[in-house]
Amino acid sequence: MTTTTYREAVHAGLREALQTNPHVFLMGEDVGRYGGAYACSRGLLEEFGPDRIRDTPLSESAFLGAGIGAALGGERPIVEIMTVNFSLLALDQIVNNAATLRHMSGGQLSVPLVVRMATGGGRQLAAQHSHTLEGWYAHIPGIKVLAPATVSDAKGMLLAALREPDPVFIFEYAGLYPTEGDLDETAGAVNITSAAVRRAGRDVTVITYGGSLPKAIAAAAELAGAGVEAEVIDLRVLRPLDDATLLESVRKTGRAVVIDEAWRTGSLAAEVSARIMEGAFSQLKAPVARVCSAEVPMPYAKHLEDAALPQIADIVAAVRHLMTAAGA
Amino acid sequence: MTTTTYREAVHAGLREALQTNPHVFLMGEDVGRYGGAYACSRGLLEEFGPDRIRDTPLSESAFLGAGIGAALGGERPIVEIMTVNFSLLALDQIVNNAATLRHMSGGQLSVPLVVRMATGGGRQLAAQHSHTLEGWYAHIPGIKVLAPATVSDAKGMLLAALREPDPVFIFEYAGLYPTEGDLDETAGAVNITSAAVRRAGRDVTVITYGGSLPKAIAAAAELAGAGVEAEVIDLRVLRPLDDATLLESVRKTGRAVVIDEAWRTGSLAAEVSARIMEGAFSQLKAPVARVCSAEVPMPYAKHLEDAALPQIADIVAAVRHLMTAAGA
Amino acid sequence: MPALERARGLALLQKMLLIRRFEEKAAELYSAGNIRGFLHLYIGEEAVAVGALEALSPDDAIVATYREHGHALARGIPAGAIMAEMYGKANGCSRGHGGSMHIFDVSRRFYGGYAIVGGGMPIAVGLALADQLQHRPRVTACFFGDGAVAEGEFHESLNLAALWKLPVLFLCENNRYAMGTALERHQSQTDLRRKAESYLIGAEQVDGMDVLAVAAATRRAVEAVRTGSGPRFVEFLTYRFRAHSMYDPDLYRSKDEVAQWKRRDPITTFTERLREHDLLSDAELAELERSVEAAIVDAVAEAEGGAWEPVADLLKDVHSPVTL
Amino acid sequence: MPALERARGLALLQKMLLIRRFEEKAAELYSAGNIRGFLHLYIGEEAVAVGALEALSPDDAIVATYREHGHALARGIPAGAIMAEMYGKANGCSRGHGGSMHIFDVSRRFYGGYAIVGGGMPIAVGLALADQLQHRPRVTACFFGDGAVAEGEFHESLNLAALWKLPVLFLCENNRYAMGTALERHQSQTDLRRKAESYLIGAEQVDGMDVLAVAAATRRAVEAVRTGSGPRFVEFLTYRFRAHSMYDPDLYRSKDEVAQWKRRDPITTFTERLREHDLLSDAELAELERSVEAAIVDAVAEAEGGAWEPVADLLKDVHSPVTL
Ligand SMILES: Cc1ncc(C[n+]2csc(CCOP(=O)(O)OP(=O)(O)O)c2C)c(N)n1
Ligand SMILES: Cc1ncc(C[n+]2csc(CCOP(=O)(O)OP(=O)(O)O)c2C)c(N)n1
Ligand SMILES: [Mg+2]
Ligand SMILES: [Mg+2]
Repeated sequence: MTTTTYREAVHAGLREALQTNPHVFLMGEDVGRYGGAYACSRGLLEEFGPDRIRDTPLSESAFLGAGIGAALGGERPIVEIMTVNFSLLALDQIVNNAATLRHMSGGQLSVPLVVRMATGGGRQLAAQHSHTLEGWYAHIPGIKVLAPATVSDAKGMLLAALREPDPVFIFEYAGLYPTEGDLDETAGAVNITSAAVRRAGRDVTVITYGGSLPKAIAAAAELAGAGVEAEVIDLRVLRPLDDATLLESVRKTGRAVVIDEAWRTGSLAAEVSARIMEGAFSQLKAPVARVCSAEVPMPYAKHLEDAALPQIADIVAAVRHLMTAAGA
Repeated sequence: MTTTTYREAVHAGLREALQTNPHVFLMGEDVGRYGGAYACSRGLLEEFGPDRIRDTPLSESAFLGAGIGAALGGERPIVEIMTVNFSLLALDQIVNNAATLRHMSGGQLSVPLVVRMATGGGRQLAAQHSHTLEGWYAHIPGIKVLAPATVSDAKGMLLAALREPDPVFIFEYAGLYPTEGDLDETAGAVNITSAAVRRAGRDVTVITYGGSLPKAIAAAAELAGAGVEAEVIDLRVLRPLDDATLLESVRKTGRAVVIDEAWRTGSLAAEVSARIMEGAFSQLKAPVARVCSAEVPMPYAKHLEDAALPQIADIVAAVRHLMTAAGA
Repeated sequence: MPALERARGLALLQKMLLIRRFEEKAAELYSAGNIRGFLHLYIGEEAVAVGALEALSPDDAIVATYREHGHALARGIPAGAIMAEMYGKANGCSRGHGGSMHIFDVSRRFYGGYAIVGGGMPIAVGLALADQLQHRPRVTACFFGDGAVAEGEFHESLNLAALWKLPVLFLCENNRYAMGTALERHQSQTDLRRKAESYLIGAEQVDGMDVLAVAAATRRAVEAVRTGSGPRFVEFLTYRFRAHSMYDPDLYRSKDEVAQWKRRDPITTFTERLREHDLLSDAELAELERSVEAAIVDAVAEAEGGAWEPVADLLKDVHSPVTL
Repeated sequence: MPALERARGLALLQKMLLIRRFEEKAAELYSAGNIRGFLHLYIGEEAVAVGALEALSPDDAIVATYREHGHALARGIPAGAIMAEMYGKANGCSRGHGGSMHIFDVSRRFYGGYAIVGGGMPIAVGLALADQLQHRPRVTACFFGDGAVAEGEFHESLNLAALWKLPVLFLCENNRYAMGTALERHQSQTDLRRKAESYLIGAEQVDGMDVLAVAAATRRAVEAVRTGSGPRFVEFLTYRFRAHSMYDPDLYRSKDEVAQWKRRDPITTFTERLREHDLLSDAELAELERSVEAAIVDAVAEAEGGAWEPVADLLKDVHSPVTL
């Protein structure tokens, strides 16, 4: 075990993948000479050369689609879309080609493509650069969606994704890149089927993913001080969702709060909430609560952005409310 | 009252808008010489000329964005995206510009833009031409989303949308174009704030929108034969959702089923389900159920497509199950 | 006409005729309700697919559009597998999942029909990138219409292919209309070669109603691409004789214009040329027609006789089987 | 140098200097934490915004990118309103909602900074369409970088503008890099005029380090656009002296290259020219520097003194007030 950053963990995953499989290559805007917008690929161009670390023009649709084509052609591409915000420009390729080619071709094709992108708000980047769209991706049949929230997932999910026969989308929370955690450097791919209980508790289940995990854990610590033991679940895999882990916890606690940095309406939190009701209705002591972002294009000013995003205090308040509520 | 088709109702709405406001113009692929892919604008080019009925190149992003710009410049554009499937190509303009410009400019700008598109499956158009993405649109702050399910809404919602100061997206269900209904030809804009109770009932609330409304009504008729009185609610406005009407009904019936042609995970049905739990938890006799599409790229073959889409029998079965279930 | 071997002439004619008769039958079956969804006929444009595919080798890849029956047949995908696909049967080449717009046959490196205009172009670029990375001397041929030229993906794809010198052959089927929108109403520059040249891609324009001219131009372009010097662009001037799709009332062009183009029917003109040059006898022509008819009959029988995929398998192909 | 009025020379220099000092201060304030988010400096490129905007009239519209402080200042938006915006204050020109990348001032027809590369281009096309429909003799100037040229929206926007002969002025700020990706690595054709010409849009390339050349070329293009003959394209060859943003370690270009370009600093070279031609005295220059410094001090004071928008108003501008 060594202490490393989320950024370094991604870097280590990329490097290991490039070292082990000659068909792996990384392609995206500024992954090479610049070293990656978040420095995740710094030094890789020098080590692996321009054929395998490919700087692209600003053409999200074309290079994402080219990743699909290269995957069809026997390569193992990792496409980096600099941030989720720009992925809208490639969404047609994702929804209509990457996700559908296998089924639409009657099972003839597979698209072994890994797509990475940075996601999330909280850095005062304003309305066009602060999106959380993982929930949209989780809606699309034919792909898998991962959200690493720890350094070991940041590395291990990438390696696991590269073993999947179908497209996998990895959402790296930009605000986590500089954060530190423990990494077993010998560890390779991690499980990409289950959610993880990050903190055990008996009173309430707090469910989240990605950048909100540290907030949920901090909220749980605060609540523990007040005698409320929250079980914190990190979804990890946003598609397909691991219902079993969620339901097991909620059947025990009888209460759940879902934390999601997306706008509330139509968020992934809504899906999780609906599934919990569907699967644990009679054990629910109160309606599942959601702590999401305010429904506003993200403002630049820090106090406004803070007000728009889920905060630790909001999570604590939601749990406290749940603990007293007897239903709406 | 005259009997007319949904298509003719859209046509009548377009014509009335063009006649009444010289700043209204219609722009999109094949809206002019072809007469509209669904013939909704046939004859309008001849009547209003090429300045106001503008055939565009296949450039969804540019002409949607040009609609935004024209709206900023004082015009009243109606942009037609031929079908929702192609709207992915314009989604960046929608999310990052149309929906955000007002807030991001500190309230200086308004984007009085109306965007129409055909939506839905059921016509054997396969994986790339059968999407239901209204739920994604309903996630975006800054816009309104409408889903006409009747001929009077097909006309009246367009006229109402043209009075809104901000972007309004209208999803016309393609399978409804040839269907008939009663239209009060003197009626203008309709209310675009509330859901509508399309059939009163006391036992269960069936909630839907767009192309699934006729199915829900047929299911209700069938259920009535078996002694179950379903209240059928047409959401009509997908953003912002009219919670009050839904909750009033569910508080009465204690049971709800949401019908949505979208893929189940992350569908608008999940949001509706979560909101009902949040707002009527203690009155719920059973978990809110969802009848959605199977999570598969839409297959071409009719029997497979039928199996993938919500059918009347599925709705009936879901309601029957709810009537007996005492919770999960 | 340069020296043309009899066998080659017959083969080209046979392919064009097969496409024509196949689609005439498909139109009939559409009206009868056996085929549903969208059906886009290639009638009038057969020389393009037949000539272009003659110039490619079996190892080369094809990416096509929703108007791809012609390309699929010219590539040698059995008519029965295509017809069964249009019936939605499990013996269809895409197991009935795709229908007319999504024909796939990976064994023949036919990477599909794409129904989002321009959507196949980045895929073609990626296939070519894989070949370049693996040092395979293959070419990826990417068909698209004049309408696709307006899409952002056209621009991005051409730039990427040219920048990275990828072995892509961009084949533009300029039939002068994107649905009902005439070329002059969707392109500021209607000489589409100029577009390709703006990426420094060598471009040629050729008569798409002349199967030999198509084949020759494509061959020149393929050879250039195979040298590793990057993509080439060929524009075929052609015309569709039928409406855009079975839904299209065809209001946007004059009967006269259509009639003019029909005089240049690639099949009748080529037939005449062959006869003029004594490369086709009456008997041969009759035999050709007969064998094509027979192939269509067989194809329909195969489609009719095919099984439906079990509904229980609806979700089977959403993901690939995991083989660790 | 053609006859240059003293007043004009001073005005151009003053504007460039204002931009330079404003951004130097902004960089300082960024390091101090008063400004956050992304900050993209225009230092080195000032001649482009100043020269181009001199050629436009107040009635013309501007659409810019996330690197738009220069354009905003050149347009006459008060430095205080821009600085306050970067502080996130309610007296900022976008009420603190936008920050550095999203400067708006509708009263000056400044339609914003757009942070999705290429995303402003269709908006400019639409503004011009509104003018055409309303028969207003206005021009919409659309700024974008060399990197944006690769985006599909560039292509779609140029085609649409040319096809409909819209009064758009496409102003390409070719600073040779898209973040860390050099022009040769993102464009197959690096002579960007050729791209514009492929839509039949008249194009000119000009030295973007020479404010007078910029102004003259822009003026020619504006005049052409105002005749109603459709869009024009001007490419400015320029260079950013600073890193792409405050996050950029600037590893992708040599110090030498940067130094070479700095010798062509648009402000020092223009200052020298003015002095050579006796159009600028030492006293005038000192006074200019002083007044610019004072303006910056005032701007910072305005930003510091500004109020924060109340959190209670967070959702206020999501929708416009309904006025029926
Ligand atoms: C992105 C997109 N926009 C619109 C459509 C609807 N549509 C289908 S084919 C077509 C015309 C395409 O014209 P062209 O590229 O010239 O091909 P052709 O049909 O003439 O062979 C249109 C507009 C589509 N399928 N995809
Ligand atoms: C669609 C999109 N992709 C990527 C980015 C990230 N990004 C911001 S600026 C930039 C480079 C743009 O270069 P250019 O257009 O030349 O403008 P410059 O910054 O040089 O002024 C990139 C890649 C973005 N903002 N939008
Ligand atoms: Mg065409
Ligand atoms: Mg640049």
